[in-house]
Amino acid sequence: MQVLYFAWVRERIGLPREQVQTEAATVAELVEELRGREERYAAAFADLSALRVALDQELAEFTDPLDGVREVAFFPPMTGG
Amino acid sequence: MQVLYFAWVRERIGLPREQVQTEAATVAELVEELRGREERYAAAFADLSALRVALDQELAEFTDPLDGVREVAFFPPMTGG
Amino acid sequence: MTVRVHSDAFDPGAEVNAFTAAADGAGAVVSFSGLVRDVAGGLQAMEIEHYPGMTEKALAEIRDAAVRRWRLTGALIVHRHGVLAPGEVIMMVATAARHRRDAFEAAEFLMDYLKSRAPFWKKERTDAGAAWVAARDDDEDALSRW
Amino acid sequence: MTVRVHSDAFDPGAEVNAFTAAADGAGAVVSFSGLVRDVAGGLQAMEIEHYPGMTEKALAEIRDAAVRRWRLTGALIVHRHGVLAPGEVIMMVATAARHRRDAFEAAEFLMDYLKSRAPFWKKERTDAGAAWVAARDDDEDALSRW
Repeated sequence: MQVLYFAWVRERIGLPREQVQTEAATVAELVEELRGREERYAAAFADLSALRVALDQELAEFTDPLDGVREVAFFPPMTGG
Repeated sequence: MQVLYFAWVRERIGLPREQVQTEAATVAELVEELRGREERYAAAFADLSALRVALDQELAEFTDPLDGVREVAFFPPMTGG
Repeated sequence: MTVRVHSDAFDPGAEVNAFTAAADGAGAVVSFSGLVRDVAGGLQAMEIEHYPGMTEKALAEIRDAAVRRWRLTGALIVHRHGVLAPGEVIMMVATAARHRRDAFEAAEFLMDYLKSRAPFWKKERTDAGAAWVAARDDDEDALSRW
Repeated sequence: MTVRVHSDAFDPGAEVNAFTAAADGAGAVVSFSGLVRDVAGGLQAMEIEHYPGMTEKALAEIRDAAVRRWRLTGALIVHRHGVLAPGEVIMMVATAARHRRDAFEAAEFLMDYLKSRAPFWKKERTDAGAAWVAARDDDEDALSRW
């Protein structure tokens, strides 16, 4: 699946998006996998309360399943307007 | 004092303003005097709950005194905006 | 912190832009425009009568009350009188503040007080004749919010 | 009932006028503009990042929710992304309705949801460096009104 990063999540990880092969069943499991990769991922995902997630461009929860999802995005709380 | 009429009060009385000599102590007493003049005044002042009064260009009550007042205005509830 | 009352038409968009440019340090600008609306169909014109002298005083008092109550970097009231056609802009208010809640609340406050406390009266001219617009109870009730 | 997201500057006054002209039968038009504000002094630029695709979808959902909830004759959302200078207009919303309460409430609703539910992020560039703007707790709290 495509995994996208925005704002300081993008800056910490150093990528705007990447293709990820995963068997993770939920967003939380995907986050665990990513945290295990490298220090920059661990730093980006250190505090989930400071993060939001969208599945196929809809806001979602970290407990949500990933079945059929093509695009996951991680970002801080929004500050538009 | 100057007495001013606006909107349908003006139309019923047939005048936008007039000079009135009066000894009335309150707005209510002035209204009584005006009502006694002619039918068109009685018609304009038939229902005080449908009228508002301003003394020297400030909204006031019918029970307010007229001491020192130079300009009294009668009109229906406002409909600006 | 301007108040204007006149019969000339004005351009609300140009007013909003000039107001925004002058509202130093504002992060939020709210504007409201009121239009002549043909409620029942067949409206030919809307006549707006006012009380010269008291009108300007009442609008300035309403503006001052808003400026005391909210942290504003700007406030504007423009109101026309005279004969207007359906669709024309009758009046506008604009407010500027650092934060949006102040700007929104102050604009609603200006409108609520302007509706019930500024000496304007509307008369509608239709094919069937002319009639004064009645005040709405809910306009008077709106003041209890503040 | 338009939603637009682009990096180009736009003219809020011209938008309000075009919106008003198109808002058939409206008696009330409310607009809100958000400006780049130099809170601490020394702001050089504001960078606005967004999530292309999701942004348009989120804004359309927010607009649809407002249209379902209030009787509107028009609704507009315009939001810029990219690099903006202090004082520039970041975004605007406009609402049109027969009655002013609907227009005001719908505009505040659009703003409250846009702040916390549309995928935009602001970064401030100052002499001292660059920093992401933190979300405000009271922006999230504002949603509990609706």
